[in-house]
Amino acid sequence: MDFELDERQKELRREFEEFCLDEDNRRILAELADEGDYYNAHSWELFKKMAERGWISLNWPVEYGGRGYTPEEMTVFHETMAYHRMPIIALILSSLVGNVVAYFGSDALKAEILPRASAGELLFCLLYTEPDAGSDLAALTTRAEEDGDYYVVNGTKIYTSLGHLANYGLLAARTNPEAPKRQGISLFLLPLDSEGVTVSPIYTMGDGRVNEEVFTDVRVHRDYMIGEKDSGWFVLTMALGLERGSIAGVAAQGRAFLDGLIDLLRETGMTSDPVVCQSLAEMETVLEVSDLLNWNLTTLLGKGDVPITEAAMAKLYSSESMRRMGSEALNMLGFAGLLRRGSPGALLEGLSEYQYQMAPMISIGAGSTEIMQGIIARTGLGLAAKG
Amino acid sequence: MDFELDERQKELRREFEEFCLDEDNRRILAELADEGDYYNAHSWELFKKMAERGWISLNWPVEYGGRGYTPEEMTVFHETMAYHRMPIIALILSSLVGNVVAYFGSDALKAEILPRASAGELLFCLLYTEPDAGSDLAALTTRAEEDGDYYVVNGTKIYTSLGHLANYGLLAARTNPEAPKRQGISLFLLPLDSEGVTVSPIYTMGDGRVNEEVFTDVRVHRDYMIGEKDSGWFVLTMALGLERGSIAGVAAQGRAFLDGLIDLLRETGMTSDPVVCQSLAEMETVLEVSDLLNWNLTTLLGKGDVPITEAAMAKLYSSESMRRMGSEALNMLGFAGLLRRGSPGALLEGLSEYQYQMAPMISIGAGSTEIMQGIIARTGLGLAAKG
Amino acid sequence: MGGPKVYLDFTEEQQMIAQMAREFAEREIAPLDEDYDFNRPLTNPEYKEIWSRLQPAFANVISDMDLSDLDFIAIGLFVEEIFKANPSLVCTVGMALAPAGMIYMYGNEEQKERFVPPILAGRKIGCTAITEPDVGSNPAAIQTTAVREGDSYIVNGTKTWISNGSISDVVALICRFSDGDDLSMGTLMVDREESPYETNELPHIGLKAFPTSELFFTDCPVPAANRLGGGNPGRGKGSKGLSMVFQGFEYARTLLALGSVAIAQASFEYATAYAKERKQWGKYLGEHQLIQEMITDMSVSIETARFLVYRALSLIQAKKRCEREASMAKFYATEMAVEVTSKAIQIMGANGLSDEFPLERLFRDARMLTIPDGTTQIQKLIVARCHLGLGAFS
Amino acid sequence: MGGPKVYLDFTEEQQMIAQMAREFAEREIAPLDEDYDFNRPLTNPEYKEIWSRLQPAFANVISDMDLSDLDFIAIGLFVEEIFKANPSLVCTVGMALAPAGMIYMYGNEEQKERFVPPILAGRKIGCTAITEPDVGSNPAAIQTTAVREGDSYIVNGTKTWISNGSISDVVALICRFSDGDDLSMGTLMVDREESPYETNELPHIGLKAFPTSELFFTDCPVPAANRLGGGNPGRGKGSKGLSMVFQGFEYARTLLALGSVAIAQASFEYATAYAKERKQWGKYLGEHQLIQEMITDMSVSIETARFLVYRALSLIQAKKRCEREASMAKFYATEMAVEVTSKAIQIMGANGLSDEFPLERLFRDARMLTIPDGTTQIQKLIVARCHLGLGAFS
Repeated sequence: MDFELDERQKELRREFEEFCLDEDNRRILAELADEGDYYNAHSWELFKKMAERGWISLNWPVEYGGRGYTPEEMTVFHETMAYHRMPIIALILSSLVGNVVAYFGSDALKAEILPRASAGELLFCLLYTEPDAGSDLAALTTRAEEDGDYYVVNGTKIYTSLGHLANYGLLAARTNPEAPKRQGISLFLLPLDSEGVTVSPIYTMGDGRVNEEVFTDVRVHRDYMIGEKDSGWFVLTMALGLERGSIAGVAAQGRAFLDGLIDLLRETGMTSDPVVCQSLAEMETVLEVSDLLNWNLTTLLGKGDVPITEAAMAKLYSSESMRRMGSEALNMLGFAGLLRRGSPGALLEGLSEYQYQMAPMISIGAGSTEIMQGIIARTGLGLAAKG
Repeated sequence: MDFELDERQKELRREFEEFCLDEDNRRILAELADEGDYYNAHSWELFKKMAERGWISLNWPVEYGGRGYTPEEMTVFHETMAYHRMPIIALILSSLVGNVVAYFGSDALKAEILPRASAGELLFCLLYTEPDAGSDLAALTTRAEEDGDYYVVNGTKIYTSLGHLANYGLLAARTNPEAPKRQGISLFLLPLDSEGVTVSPIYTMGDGRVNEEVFTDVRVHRDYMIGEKDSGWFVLTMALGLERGSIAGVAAQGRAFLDGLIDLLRETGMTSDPVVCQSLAEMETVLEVSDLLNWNLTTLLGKGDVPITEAAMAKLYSSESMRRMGSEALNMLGFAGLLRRGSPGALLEGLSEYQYQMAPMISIGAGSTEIMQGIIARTGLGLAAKG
Repeated sequence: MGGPKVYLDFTEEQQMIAQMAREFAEREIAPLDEDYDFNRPLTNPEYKEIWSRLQPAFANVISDMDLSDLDFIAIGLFVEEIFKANPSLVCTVGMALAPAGMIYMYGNEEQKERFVPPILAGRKIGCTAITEPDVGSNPAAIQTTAVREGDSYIVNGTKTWISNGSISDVVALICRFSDGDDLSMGTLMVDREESPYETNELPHIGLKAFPTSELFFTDCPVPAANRLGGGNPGRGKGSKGLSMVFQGFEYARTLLALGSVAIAQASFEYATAYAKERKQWGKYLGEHQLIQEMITDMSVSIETARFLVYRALSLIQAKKRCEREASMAKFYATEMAVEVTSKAIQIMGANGLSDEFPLERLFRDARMLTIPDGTTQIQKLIVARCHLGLGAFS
Repeated sequence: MGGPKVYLDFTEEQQMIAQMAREFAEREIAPLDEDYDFNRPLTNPEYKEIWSRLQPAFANVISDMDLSDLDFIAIGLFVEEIFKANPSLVCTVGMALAPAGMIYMYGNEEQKERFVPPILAGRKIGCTAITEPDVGSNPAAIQTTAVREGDSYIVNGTKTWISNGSISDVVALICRFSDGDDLSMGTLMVDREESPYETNELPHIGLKAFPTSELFFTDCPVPAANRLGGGNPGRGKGSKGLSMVFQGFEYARTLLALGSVAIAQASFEYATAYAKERKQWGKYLGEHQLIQEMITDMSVSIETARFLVYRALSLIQAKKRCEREASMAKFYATEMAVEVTSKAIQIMGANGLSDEFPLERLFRDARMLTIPDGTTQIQKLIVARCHLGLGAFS
C-alpha cells in the first residue's frame, strides 16, 4: 500500500503547477474563460507553450519523440492541469491520435503526422458518433468504399469537439457492410481539408461548440488508413483505453471547485450552518472516493493491466459526483450562484453556473453513465448482456 | 375540487376513532404489541368486536349483509384503523374473501361462508405465492386435477399471512396445464382442515410469522371453486382490485409514526436543529403526497374507474416513503432508536425499531416496487412489456 | 391524517380551459420561436411587439373564462399549458402583468384607472421589486426608503434579482415609508417616465429571455398618490403592506411550483416520444428496462408534484392561508423538475445536450425556479416550522 | 488534489492472510450456526464454549501473521473475511478481547500479567465502558467517578450501550478519578468477581447475538492497582486517558466501517448468486436490466467504501492521525451497507424478508453500525470541521 506521491511525481507536479500559475498563462486563461466555453476551449498560445515543453507526446513511445511517461505520471499531469482549468482538450486529442498513429499508422503517415503533432502544429478530432448511432458505435453507418488506392467516404458524424479547428479527424467508417457489425469497421486519419467535407456548428449547454461533419464522396488515400482494413473495432478499443488516464481530471476539477466554494462560504460565514457542513462533508467524501478510484485505476494501468471495469467505475462515480456537487452548490448559493461569468455579482468567476451545466456533459460524454453501468455488469460481474 | 371530509365521513371517522381510543381496546392492543408482531398481528377479541359493529362486511353487497360502503368511506376506515395501529389484517382478508365469494361463489359456498365470515367466526388466508413463482403469479405450478366432483390439489404455497390460524384459504391452482400460463388457473376456497394440508411457520423480519402450506393429494369439492374453471386469473385481478383501498393505511401509519416522532424530538429539544427540521419537512411532504395519491385513487374508485396505474403509484410511493422515514428517524434517534419494544430506554414504544423493519415488508408485499414500476410503465405510459 | 384532501377532479369547464390553453400555446406561442431569439433577455420593444401579437388571442381565451368568480384552478391549468410552450416568455408576461393584479386588489379607483389598462394592454411593462442586496427575500428587513416631501415621496435604495427590471416601465416597489408618524412598510407604484431609475441586467443560467436585473433609486421623486392601500396616512401602523407581501409569496411560490411541473412535463413528453421513436442496441429505447424505469420515476414525480400544486391552488381558491402547502409545493416541485429534466437529458444522451433539441434549455430553466422566493432549504424550514408550531429560524 | 493516495494493492502475504481467514470462517465459524442460536444475546457460558472451540484454530491462523510488526491492512483483511461469516459473533469476540489490547498498550507489567492471558484465553470476557446515559459518546463529559480510599477506588456511576456488558467478567471503565490532586480522566480495570456490578440487557434491532447492556456501579470498590497508565499519581493532569480514547475512536470507527463493508459484501454475494440462479418472467433475474442496475450500484458502493476503509487503515499503519479519514469511512460505509442490504432484499423479494435466508439479518445488522461511535450526522460534521479547520460543533 502506497499513499504519497513519490519524489519524481512531486517534482513533476511542481513543474506542471508552475506553468499553470504563471501570470501570463493565467491571463490567457481568463481571456479564454470570458469567451464562455471552458469545456471545449482551445488556446493556440497555451497549446504551443505546452508543445514546447513536450507535453503533447508525454506518453508516446520514445522512438517517436515521446517521453514514455508512466500512467502515474500522466495522472499527475491531468490532475494538475484540470485543477487549474487549463484547456487541454486539444492536447488530449493530439496525444491520443499520435499514439494511435505511432502504434498502427503507416510509415508515411507517421512521418507526416508525428513531428508536427508533437510540435503543436496540428489539431485533431474524433469522428466516431453518428446521428443515428449514438452510444452504440457498432451501429455506425458512415461508408468508406474502396476505389483503387483510395477510399470514398460518405456519411455524417456529430458532436465532434474541435471539429471546426482540426486538421485531421480520426474517422471510424464501415468498409465491409456484409461483415458482422463490429468486424466491418476501419479507421482513417482523414485530412479535413479534403474536398467534400462540410463542417457546421452545434451549440451545447454552456454555449460550448461541437460540430457536425458531413462527408460527400470524400476521397482518402489508403495510406491514411490506421491498422488493417476492417480491424477498426480493435484499434478503437485500444484508443478508448488511452483516454482512461484523463478521467482523473474530472475529480481534480471538482476539487478546485470545492476549494473555491469553501473559501466563498467561509467568507460569508455560511460554514457555521450545520446543513451546509453536512453537505460539504458529502462533497468532500465523494471527491475523495473519486481520487481513490482514479489512483487505483492508474496503478492498474501502470502494471500493464487492462482495467476496463475499474475505468468504468471511476468514470461513472466521478461524473455522478460532479452532478451532485454542482446541484448542492447551487442550493447553497442562492440566486447569485445562477449568474453567468461576467454578470455583476456572479460567484466563483461564474463557475457555479458553469459547473452545474458541465455535469450532464461529463456524465454523457465519452460513454454515458448507463453505458458504464453496462460495462461493470458484464465485465466486472459476469452478468448477461443488457437486454 | 374537494378538500374536506364531508359530514358523513367525519361522523364515521369519529365512530372508528372512538373504537380505537376505547381504553379496553388500547389495553388489548398494548398486550398484542408486547408479543412483538404488529404486521401480521391478530386478536380474536378485537376481531369479534369489529365484527359486531359490522366492519367485516362494510363494503360487501347489501344483499349479503354488507353495508355497501363507498370507497371514500372505506378509506376513512383504513386510515383511522392504521393510524391507531389496530390489527386488521384478519378483517381485510375476511372482507376480501367475503366479497369474492359474494360475487363469484356457488350458492352453497355463499351460505356456508358469508354469515359466519361477517360474524367474525372465520379466518381466511390467500394461497397465491409459490417458492418458485414469487411475484410472477402466472408461473404458479400448484396443480388441481379433476377427479369426479372433486379436485386433487398438490403443491406448495409460501409467505401466507394468518395461514396457521385460517379456516379457509383462497387458493390459486393450475387446472389446465396445456393452456397458456394465465388461462389455466382456477380459484378455490380450500378448507384448511382438509386431509393432506401441512402448515409450517416462516419467520420474517420483525419476528412476524407467515407460513408455508404443503398440499399432498388434498381433495376439494367442486362447490369450493370460485368462478368458472380456468377463469382464476380474472377473479384474481378483481380480488387484487378490492385490496387497493387499504393502501391508504400505509400513509396513515406513517403519519402516526411522524406525529409520535415529532413529540419525542420536541421533548428532547432536537427540533431546534436545522438538520432535523429539514428532514422532518421532507417526511411531512412525502406523507402529504401519499395522502393525495390515496385520495385520488379513492375518488377514482368511487367513480367506478379501474385505476390500476394510480393504485400502483400510490403503493409505490407510500412504501418508498416509509422506507425513507424509517431510515431518517433512526439517524435522528441514535442508539435508543434501535431498541426493541420492552427494552429499557426504547423509544416510541419500540416503534422506531419496528418501523424500519416494516418498510421493506411493505415495499415487497402485495406487489414489489419493481412490479409497480412495471405496471406504471405498461398501463400508464404505454411502454412495452418489461424485458 | 385528517388534513385537507384534494383530488385532481377537474370540472369539464376547467378541462376545456386547459384545452383552449393548449391550442393557444400551439397556435400563438410556439411560432414566436421563429421570429425572436429567446436565448437572451427580451428588450422592451420586443416584449411590446410580442404582447401586441398575443394579446388579442389571449383576450379571446380569457373572455371565455368567467373572471367574475376567479377560478385559481382554471388559471393553474391555463398557466401550466402555456408555460410548457415557452417558460421564459410566460414568466416575462406574468411578471409584467403582476402589478396590475396588485393594484386591482389594493389600489384606489384613481390608481386602477391610471395603471391597470396600460399594463394589461402591454403599453407599460410592469415589475415587482422586493429583494435587496443585503436582505434577501425577507420583506421585514427591507431598507429602501420613501420619505415624504410635500406631495411626493423621495425614494432611495437598491433592489436586486428583479424580474423584468431592466425592461420595466413601472415598478411595484416594496419599501419602508417615512411619512410623519407613519413608518410602515408598503408598496409604491413608480412610473419610470415621471420617476427615472437605473437598471442593470444580470445574465443567468436559464430562462434566458426573462430579464433579471438590479434597480437603483437615487433621490427618485414619486407622487404620493402612487402609494397603494395607504388608507388614512398616519394611521397605517398595522398596514396591509406586509401581509400583502406574504400572501403574495404563497401565490408566487405556488406559481413557481406550477411552472416547474410544466417544465418537467414538457421534458417528460419530449423524452418519452423520443424513447418510443429512437432505436439503440437493436430495439426502441423505450423497450429497455433502464429507460422505462427512468420514465416511470419521472411520471410519478411529476404527478405527485402536480397534486401538491393544485392542492395549494385549491386553498387559495377557498381564500385560506396556505403557507405550509405553498412551501411544500415549491420545494418539492422545483427539485422534482431539476431531477426530471436531468433524467430526460440522460435518456436522450448527447442529443439532450445539444441546443437543437429543447431539453438542455428546459434543464437550465428548471434550475432557475429552485431559488427565487426562498430556496429549497428555506421552504423546508417553513414547512417544519408550520408543523412544529415553532420558529425554525429563531 | 494532492491528498494522500492509496490503492488496493495488497501484498501477497496480505492476500494469503485473507485466504486463510476465508477458510477459517468457512471451517470454524459457519458450522457454529447449527449449535447456537445467534438470534438472541449470547450468554457468558456460551461465549466461553464458542471461544474455546475457535481459539486453537484462531491461534493457528494468528501465529502465521507476523505480530511483531502489526500489519493493520492484514488485520483488516482478516476481520473483513470473518465478519462476513457472522457479524454478531465477530463483534462479540472483538469487544471481548479489546481490553487486552488496551492493557497491552497502556498497562504496567503486573496488569498485563493479571489481565491479558485470561482475556485472550477466553476465561474472562472483556468489555469497554465509555458511554453514559446523559453524556452520549463525548468522553470529556463523563460523570462516573472513582474516588480514592486507601488502596482502592470507590466507583459510582451508570454506563449504557455497553457492548458485551451483560456477559462481561472484566470492564475497561473510562471514568473520572478523584485521587488527591489528581482529577484526571482515565481507565480502570474492573474485575466483576472482586468488584461486583449490575447489568441489564438492551434488546435491539440487529447483531442480536452481540449483547448491549447497561452497567450500574454503586459504591463499587476496585483495587487502585487496576488503574491503567496512571504513571505517578498526583502528576497525571495531562494523562493519556483522553487521547487514548480519541485514538481508539479512530480505529473503532474504521473497524465499524470495515464491518459494514463485510456485511454489504456478504449480502451482495448472496443476492448476486441468487440472481444468477433464479428465474422470473421467463429469464434469470440477473438478465433483467433493473436487477443488473441494482447489482452494479451495489458493487460500486461496496468497492468505494472499501477504498475509504483501507485508506484509513493504511494511515493507522503509518502511525498517523486519521480523524477525518476514519469519520469519512464510517459514515460512507455504514450508510452504504444500509442501502446495499436493502437492495439485496429487494432483489430477492419475499425471500429477502424470510429468516430462512440470511438477508433480513444482514439488513438489520447493517443498521446497527450507523449509530455507535457517532452517528452519520456527527461524522459529517467532523469531516467538515477537519476540512474547514473550524469547529462545526461550536
